[in-house]
Order: sequence, then C-alpha cells, then structure tokens
Amino acid sequence: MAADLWTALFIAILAAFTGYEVIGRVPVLLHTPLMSGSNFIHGIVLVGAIVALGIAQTPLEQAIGLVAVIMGAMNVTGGYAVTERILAMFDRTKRKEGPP
Amino acid sequence: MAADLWTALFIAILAAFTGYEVIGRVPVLLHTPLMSGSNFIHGIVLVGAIVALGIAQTPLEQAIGLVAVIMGAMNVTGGYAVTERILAMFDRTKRKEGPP
Amino acid sequence: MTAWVGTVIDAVYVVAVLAFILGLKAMSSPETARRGIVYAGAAMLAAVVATFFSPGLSNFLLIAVGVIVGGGIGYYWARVVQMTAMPQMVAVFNGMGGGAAAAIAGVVLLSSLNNPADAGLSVAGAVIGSISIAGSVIAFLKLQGWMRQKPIVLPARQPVNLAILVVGVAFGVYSVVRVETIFLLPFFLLLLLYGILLTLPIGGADMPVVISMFNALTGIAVALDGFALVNGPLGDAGYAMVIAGVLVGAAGSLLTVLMARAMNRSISNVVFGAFGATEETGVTVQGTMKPIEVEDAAVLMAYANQVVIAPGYGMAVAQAQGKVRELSDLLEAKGVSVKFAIHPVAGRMPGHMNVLLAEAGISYDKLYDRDEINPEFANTDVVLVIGANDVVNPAARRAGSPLQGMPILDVDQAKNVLVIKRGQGKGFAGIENDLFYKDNCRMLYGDAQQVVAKLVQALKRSG
Amino acid sequence: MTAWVGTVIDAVYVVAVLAFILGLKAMSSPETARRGIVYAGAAMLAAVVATFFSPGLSNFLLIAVGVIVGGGIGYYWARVVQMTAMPQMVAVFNGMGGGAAAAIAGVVLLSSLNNPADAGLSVAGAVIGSISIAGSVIAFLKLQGWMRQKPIVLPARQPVNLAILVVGVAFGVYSVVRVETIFLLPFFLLLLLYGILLTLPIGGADMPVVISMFNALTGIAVALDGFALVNGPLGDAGYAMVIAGVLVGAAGSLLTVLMARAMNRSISNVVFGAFGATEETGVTVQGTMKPIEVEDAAVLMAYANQVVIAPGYGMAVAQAQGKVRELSDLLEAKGVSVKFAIHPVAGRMPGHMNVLLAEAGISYDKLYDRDEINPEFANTDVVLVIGANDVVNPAARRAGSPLQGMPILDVDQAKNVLVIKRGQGKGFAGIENDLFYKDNCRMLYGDAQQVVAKLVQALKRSG
Ligand SMILES: NC(=O)c1ccc[n+]([C@@H]2O[C@H](COP(=O)([O-])OP(=O)(O)OC[C@H]3O[C@@H](n4cnc5c(N)ncnc54)[C@H](OP(=O)(O)O)[C@@H]3O)[C@@H](O)[C@H]2O)c1
Ligand SMILES: NC(=O)c1ccc[n+]([C@@H]2O[C@H](COP(=O)([O-])OP(=O)(O)OC[C@H]3O[C@@H](n4cnc5c(N)ncnc54)[C@H](OP(=O)(O)O)[C@@H]3O)[C@@H](O)[C@H]2O)c1
Repeated sequence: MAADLWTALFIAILAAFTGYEVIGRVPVLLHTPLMSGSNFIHGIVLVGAIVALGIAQTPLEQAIGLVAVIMGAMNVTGGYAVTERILAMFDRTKRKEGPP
Repeated sequence: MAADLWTALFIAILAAFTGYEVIGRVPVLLHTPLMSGSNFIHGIVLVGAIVALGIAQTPLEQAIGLVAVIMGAMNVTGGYAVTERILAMFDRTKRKEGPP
Repeated sequence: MTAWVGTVIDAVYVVAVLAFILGLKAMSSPETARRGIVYAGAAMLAAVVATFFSPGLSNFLLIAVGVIVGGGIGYYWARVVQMTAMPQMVAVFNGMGGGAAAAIAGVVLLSSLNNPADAGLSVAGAVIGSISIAGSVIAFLKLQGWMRQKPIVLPARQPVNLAILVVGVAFGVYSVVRVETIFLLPFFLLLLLYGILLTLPIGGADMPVVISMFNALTGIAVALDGFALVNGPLGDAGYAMVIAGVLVGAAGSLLTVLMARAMNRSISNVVFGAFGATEETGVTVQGTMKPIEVEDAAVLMAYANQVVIAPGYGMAVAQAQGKVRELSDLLEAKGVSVKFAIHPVAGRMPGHMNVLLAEAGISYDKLYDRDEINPEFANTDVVLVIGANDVVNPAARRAGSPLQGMPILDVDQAKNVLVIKRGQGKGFAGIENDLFYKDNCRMLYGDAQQVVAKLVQALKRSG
Repeated sequence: MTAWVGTVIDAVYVVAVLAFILGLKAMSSPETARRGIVYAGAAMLAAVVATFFSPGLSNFLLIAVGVIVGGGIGYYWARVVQMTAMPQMVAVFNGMGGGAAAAIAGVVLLSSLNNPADAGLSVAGAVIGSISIAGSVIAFLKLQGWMRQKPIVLPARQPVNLAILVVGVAFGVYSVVRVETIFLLPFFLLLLLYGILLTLPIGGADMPVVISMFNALTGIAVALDGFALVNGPLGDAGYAMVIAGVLVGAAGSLLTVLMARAMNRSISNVVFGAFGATEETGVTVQGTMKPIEVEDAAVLMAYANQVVIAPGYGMAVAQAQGKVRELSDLLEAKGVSVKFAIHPVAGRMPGHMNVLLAEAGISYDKLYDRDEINPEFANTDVVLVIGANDVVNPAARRAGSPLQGMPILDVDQAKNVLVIKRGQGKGFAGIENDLFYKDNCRMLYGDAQQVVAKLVQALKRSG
C-alpha cells in the first residue's frame, strides 16, 4: 500500500508540472474557455463515482453513490457542452476574411 | 507486475510532457549548458547501477555491475563538473556593469 | 472477466490521460483550442465506458440511471442557456464536480473508515469538494442574479468562518480516529456552510476569479479521491483521477493567478477583501456631463474617417452586440473605418467581449487589443463607448485612485468621445469617471441596446 | 532494516525527482541556470546516498570502489580540460551514462532472462545504451582531433548499417526467447559496432547535434532500465530512473531539434546526410582578395567611432579570446565603441562564442545577437571578422547557394571589413565567401591569436 501512495505522489508531482507548464503564457482571450475546459477535465470524477457506486453496499452508500454519479455526469456533459459552445465562437478566428 | 508497468507508463507520459514543456523556448545561448545539465541528470543511472551491482551474484554479473557503477559515477561527477564550469561563465550575465 | 479486460481498461486510462494533457495544451492556443476539447471529450467517453467493464462492480442499473439523468440535465442545460450566462454555467458544473468528489469521499468514509490512510485522504477530499460545491452554487446564484450581487459582509466574518472550518475539519478527523460514521454528518454540514460563508462576501464581479479558484480546488479534491482509490482493487481509475485532478489543480491555480493579475487584483484580495464595498472619497471631479442627441451622434459618426467602438459590461448586460454589429456594418457601408477596442478585462469574464462580438458575427480582424489600439486614438474622430466605465477611466493614470496602475483604453485622446450608459451609475470599481466630464465627451443616456438601435435608425434615415 | 528506512528512501527519491525537474527548469533561463545545476546536484547526491541503504544489497566494497574510482576520474577529467573541449566532454560523460545503462541491462539479462517483460525492456535498454556509448566515444575522438573530423563515408553504408542493427537486435531477442545468455555477446558487440558505424560518417561540425541526440537516447535507455527495475524489490529506484530518464529523453529530443534548427539543418540530414562531404560548383566569384598590413588595420580601428568584432570558429580553434579581450580594452581606452556580434551558430557548439568571450572576461553587455546588431552595421566604421566564415557569408542571400536562407551577420554593409583567417580555407559549409572579394573588405592572413596579438602590439605602439 505504502508503495502505491509513493507512486501516486510521483505521479502527482509530474502532473502538477505538466498542468502548470502546459498552460504557460495563455492569452487573456482564452482564460474563460480554458477554465471551462479544465472544468470539464476534472469530470473524470465520474469514473470514481461509478466505482464508488459500483462497490456500494448499504442503501445509504448507494444513495450517496448515486448522487456522486449524477453530479459527476453533470460535470462531464455540462462542462463539455459549455466549453464546446464557447470555443465554437473562437473558430471564426480562422476566417479572417470578414463577417459571414 | 502488470499494474506496475502501467503505472510506470503513466509516469513516463507525464515525465515526457514535463521534460518537453520545461525546456520550452530556451535561448540558443543555453543549448550547450542545458545539454550538459540534462546529461548530468541521466546520471541517475548510477542509482540503478548500484542496485544492479548490489544484487549481482556471479563473478560475471559482479564484473559487469562494477563497470556499470564506474561508468555511472563518471557520468554523475563529470556531468556535474562540466555543467558547473559552463554555467559559472554565464554568471557574469548578472554583473552587467562591465568586466571585472 | 478475463485478464485482458483489465489490461484494456488500463490502456484506455493511459490513453485518456494522454488525451487530457494534449487537449489542455491545445486549448491554450487559439488556433487549436477547439481541437483540444474534442480530444478531451473523446478520452472522457472512452474512460467512462471502460470503467463500466471494471471487474467486481454491481449496482449497474443505478449507475446507468445516474449517468443518464445527470448527463441529460447537464447537457440540456448547457445547450439552452444564453451565451452571457456562461460564467455561471462553468460555476455550476464545477460545483457538481466538487459535489461528486465530496460524495465519493463520503462513500469511501462510510465503507472503509477503518483504513486510516484512505480515510485521511478522503476527509481531505471531502473538505475541499464540499467547499467547492457550496461556493460554486453561491457564485452561480449571484451571477444569475438570483441573489444580491453586492458583497454580503457579515460582522466578524473572518474569525467566525475560521472557527466553522476548524470545527468542521475536527469532526472529520474525529470520525476517522474513533471510526464513527455519525460524526460525518456535522462534518459535511459545517464544510458546506463554510463554503457558503466564504463566497457570500465576494462581489459578483470578482466571481470569475473565484470560480477559477473553485475549479482548481475541485481538481485537487478529485486527485485526493483518486489517491484514496489507488490502493483498492480498481487502482488504475485512481491513477487517472490523480493525474487529471492534479493537472486541473495546477493549471487552474495558474489560471486563477493569471486572471487576477489581468484585473490588477491579488487572490487574497479577491477572497478576503470584500472589494467593491467601499467607495473613493475626497476627489471631486470638475465639469459637467454633457448629453447629445442621437441624431447628432449619428451624423458625427457618419462623417468620421475612423470610428472606434469600446464595448464594456453594459453592452453585455443589455445584449446589444447584435445591434452593434448592425451599426458597424452601416458605418462601413458609408466608408467609415470601424474598429473595436477590446480591453482585456472589459465585461465580467476574461474574453467576454470577444465572445459576445464573435457571437454577433463581427469579424475577428476588426478587434484590436489595448496595445494595438491605444496609439490610434489620437487619430480617431469618434470613439463610441458602449457600457464601459472602468476600462476607459483616465483616473487610472492619477496617483491615489483605486484604479491607479490599471492599464486602460486611452479613449479620452480621441477628437470626440460618445458614451452610452443609462445614467450616473458607476462601474465595477465604484468610482467616478473623469472621462465623462471632459470637454470632448458627450453622453447618450439609455439602455445600450435601445440607444444603439436608435443610432442605427438615425443612420438609416440619413443615408 | 526497519520499515521506515524504506519510507525515507522513497521520500528521498520523490524529492530528488522534484529537484531534477526544478533544476532543469531553472537551467533553461539564463538568470537561474546556475542555481539549477546546484539543485540537481544536491538531489543526485541524496539519491545516491539513499540507495546505499536499500535493503538487501550486498557487494558494498565493490560499489564503494566503483563510485570512488569512476567519480574521481570523471571529476578530475572534467576539471582539468580546456573550456574549448567542453563539447567532447559532454559526449564522453554521456557515453558513460549509456554504457552504464547497457551494463545494467546486461546484469538484469544475465540474472533474470526468464522474466520476459523485464528481459524485453532490458534488451531495449541495452540496444539504446550500447549505441549511445559507441557513438559518443566516436564523437569524442573526432572532436578531440584523435580521429579524422571529415565525414568517413563507407560504401553502401546505409544497407550495411541496417543489416548490422537488425542482426544485433535479433540476437538479443533470440537470447530472451531461448533463455540463452551466450547470444548476449554477439548482441552487445553488434550494437556497439552499429553505434560506431552510425557516427563515423558524421562531420565533426555536426557533432553537437549528434551528441545532443545521444544524450536523449541515453535518457531513454536509463528509463527502460528503470522500467525493468520497478517490478523488483527496489522498485522505487526504478521509478526515479524512469522519471529522470524520460525527462532527459524528452528535453533532449526537443533540444536536439532546436539545435538542428538553429543551424538550418534537419536531424535526418545530420544523421544520414554526411553533409560537408560535397562542395558547391558552378558559381565563380568576381574580384580578388585584398590583403592589408597589420599597422594599417590598427590605424583604421583606432580612428573609428565604432568597431564591431564578429568572432567565429577560427577564434575558438586559435584560442584567441584572451587577445581579443586585450584588443577590445585598448580600443575602448582610445574612445572607440566596441561591440561583439554573436551569431547563434558561430563556432561549433551553440553558445560557443558567448562561453569563450565570457571566459576571457568580456562583459555580457557588449555581446549583441544577430537581430540587435544587424541594423547597426550600416553605421559601423570597421568590422573585424575573426575566423568566421559561413556566418558572415552574403551568399546566404543568393538563391541556389547551399547556405540559402541561413540568417547571417550583414557585416558587408559596414564601411570597412577586416577578416582574419589563415589562408584560402573554406568554412564549415565548404563554399566560397563572396564577402572576401568585396571592395570594402581586406584580409589579415595568419593564425587568429597571432594576428590579434600583432594588432594589439601595433595599437600599443601607436598610442
Ligand atoms: N473581464 C473580466 O474578467 C472581469 C472580471 C471581474 C471584474 N472585472 C472588472 O469589471 C470592470 C469592467 O469594466 P467595464 O468598463 O467593462 O464595465 P464597468 O466598469 O463595470 O462599467 C459598466 C458600465 O455600464 C453601464 N451599464 C450597465 N448596464 C447598462 C445597460 N443595460 N445599458 C447601458 N449601460 C449600462 C453602467 O453605468 P449605468 O449604470 O449608468 O448604466 C456602468 O458604468 C473592470 O473594473 C474589471 O476589473 C472584469
Ligand atoms: N555553433 C554551432 O552550434 C554549430 C554546430 C555545428 C556546425 N556549425 C556550423 O559551423 C559554421 C560556423 O560558422 P563560422 O563562421 O563560425 O565558422 P566557419 O564557417 O567554420 O569558418 C571558420 C573560418 O575560420 C578560419 N580559421 C580556422 N582556423 C583558424 C585559425 N587558427 N586562425 C584564424 N582563422 C582560422 C577558417 O579559414 P582558414 O582555414 O583560411 O583559416 C574558416 O574559414 C556554420 O556553418 C554553422 O552552421 C555550428
């Protein structure tokens, strides 16, 4: 067990650097979509929620697990749709020709 | 075992990103010291060499292990000293006042 | 279940993590941003589907119901809201993530309170997740206008909040030490309360920074849950959570700092400052605010060589972007060169103006950022300020002003400045604007959408 | 050994990895570079010391002897070499790392050939490590001048090399499949041979790129060894190796690409191209090369308002930097403004000129990079080119030239150009230099150090 925690710590350190460095110098313009996009990514919590509900035994555990799954699923789909909508607007950055 | 390899793969992916991103836009001026510095960092191979020699059984294994340790140690100390010497020169970047 | 199923699931998680990183990277550059969310989305789908096949799960019906109900609500809600409501949507979905993290921690605590390492990690995850959901909900309510936007400042809030936090965490620790699930109830309740009280005193306009902070916190909560799961039989899901969670935690923290910096604020200022509750005193502005008729304003613009439009928060509230597009097209048809001056923190979220103007179909090459447009104002005939205030306030150049040092749009250097606003209302910073009293400045009072519509009408009549 | 020892060792590894990352980050910015190597060094020391206490190790005497002997040699060698020999020192120490990786893989293969996963990883590590040590040693010999620098091109080398690589790897795979250690001998020998043959055809001047490539390869070999170790009882040492190795592998790969790009080359060009073996034909340059007396050159410089010195490879070979410093000081004492024009790929390794001039005590604020200095040449009275050729060759502006598109120093736009070189020798790219035939250009023939010394003398006499 202890070994797994150390490994997880290695992973966490590296992930922190990756997250920090990947953002780098991001233009102000992208702050909101990036916030929304990273909001979507922590939707991976849904995976944990599925596991939690999947191993839940008592009705109380099942109820809380169900809440977790519902919330996690909202995080995922909502986060995706919002980010997608925001970024769809930026797509016009490509057509510099003029208004449609 | 298989689980450990997957974990190591997670770690490798993250380390690759970290290495790639950390370098980012490095000025040409620093290419050589950075090459030398990263050369020093893979001197961590000495740790593996110590383990390999430490668990070596047969004389052949011991001989090869000893070669590994010697080479690894050269990597570490030589890599450090070279990098240190190169970077010591750049230190004058700080005193913009003029020659000493 | 055969062994290769486990291997495939592990492989999916590894690929998903890779795609998250690539997606995040892609999202931080305008050209590739959209590709980024698609990568991340595909990875998420794969990870969720793979998890269904994990060995040893039960309650499949419940899981399916939860995913469908939650997913359906989230997707529908996100598709139907107004574009201007995006910040509060981010808040709400982030809160859901925090809530899920807290709930997972709850399940782990209920089922394995006797494992001190896992329980400890879960308590930490529950603390952060609970604060995140409570705070995000308050942020949502404020931004949505369902709650007072102005900072709500309770007496002695700092010590009270601290006490609530400490007592709440103590309940959690105690329940782990005594292996007693009953103490988990006050634990969760107190932390939710803390999240609410923490967010109440923050003004609606600081919300983007706070939402970003809660976003990073949710990431950390997810990672803590992941840590607690890695020891279990389904450890690799835990690793994926640790990586994605920490990734968001780190990226989100950096983003929060960057956002606060773009607004010339510090994080502690935002969280503990109750900024916006005070007002500057002692400085009185000379001169009067001089109104102008819509017809005269239209003529002024029609005969200009160059018109620069400086939109702000008021344009967003009034949803005037469509009308602004019409105005811009009309002026261009008359041979006037039209440019938009985009201040980085105009509006209420970073990139707000770009998003709205893009929505209205105004082409990106007409948008100029502060550094590009500032040198041009001296040669500009007419600047039309639409519902902007702080970002065009020359007081920023005056020592002692609360805005001091904030980079502004130098609209006061243009030959004529027209300002659309409803009345004497102040901007986000709550201070007077010297600009409105300058000789070259004229006011067009009224709601931004209506005034711009009248300008459009006047231009059509005249041409 | 008690359990907490293992925990402490694990913690040391985690901290060490953190310090490696921070160190690498620090090293990529000039202000913090030196701090970076100190971080990394402290971390390395801690990791090595911690490893000694790993449970279950034996052969302590041998380990100590190995560390002291290897460490001593490495340190002594690195301290005594000339600064100009740094590139080959990096090559040699990198080769040692590759060799260690190959040897570790050898031990693992000998002791656990029956574990297919570990053995497979070790074979991969051995392949890459062997190529790295063999190639690095050749690079060292070439740069040190102990072997012909010019590309050594054997007939049909591409298919022959490929065949050697394939057969070598096949021996390795076969030994794993048959669990037969005897096949490891041809395996290692063939791979060492491949490394040698791969590097032989590469010209001495391409070596920095190749060394950087071998550096990245060693990192990957170390990571592969680490992968093979994570399953063993001392797994955490393996994780540290995976992280540090991949870190170097990724950073080194990027660095290799950046270095090649700075020299306007592609990696495959460098590795497979045998560049420098061909020469341009068909273009004949008009005019003659006009020599000038040292005294006249000294007078020209002494009465100039501004002298720009453009050093190149010849200055490095001649070790003229000390004399150049004297010259610069003398001119400045006479009121002449002296600047140094540093082309990014002047010399034979990136940053070569900066390192040498800094070594001679020339202050950093006199060094100007290409973009800064190019606009100034038109207003410069005298440019002194010291042993530079390609980087000042105006042929780069001519379509069809092998240098076409390479950014150069526009020294030909100065009023007078003085060039120090030994004779008619060509530069690295092996092509004629139009500059030397221009009307405003005069040649100072001789070894760079001697010519500059004569200039110094002449200046002292005159002043
Ligand atoms: N962009 C971000 O990320 C962000 C985030 C948080 C905070 N902030 C802060 O928000 C401020 C943004 O500056 P800003 O100049 O855009 O806005 P502002 O300073 O808040 O001023 C908005 C102005 O619009 C007017 N207005 C409101 N509703 C209107 C309507 N329906 N029609 C016409 N006018 C209307 C108001 O005056 P009346 O009441 O008289 O109409 C007010 O003076 C900055 O201080 C910035 O630091 C920005
Ligand atoms: N910096 C890097 O990272 C790097 C790495 C690899 C390759 N390169 C390549 O190397 C070249 C560098 O250009 P460069 O202009 O610095 O050098 P160069 O083009 O190689 O020319 C050097 C010149 O110095 C003269 N020289 C040699 N020894 C001398 C001595 N002892 N005293 C006086 N003169 C001497 C030679 O002419 P004589 O024989 O007539 O004296 C030769 O023309 C570029 O093509 C670049 O792409 C650079």
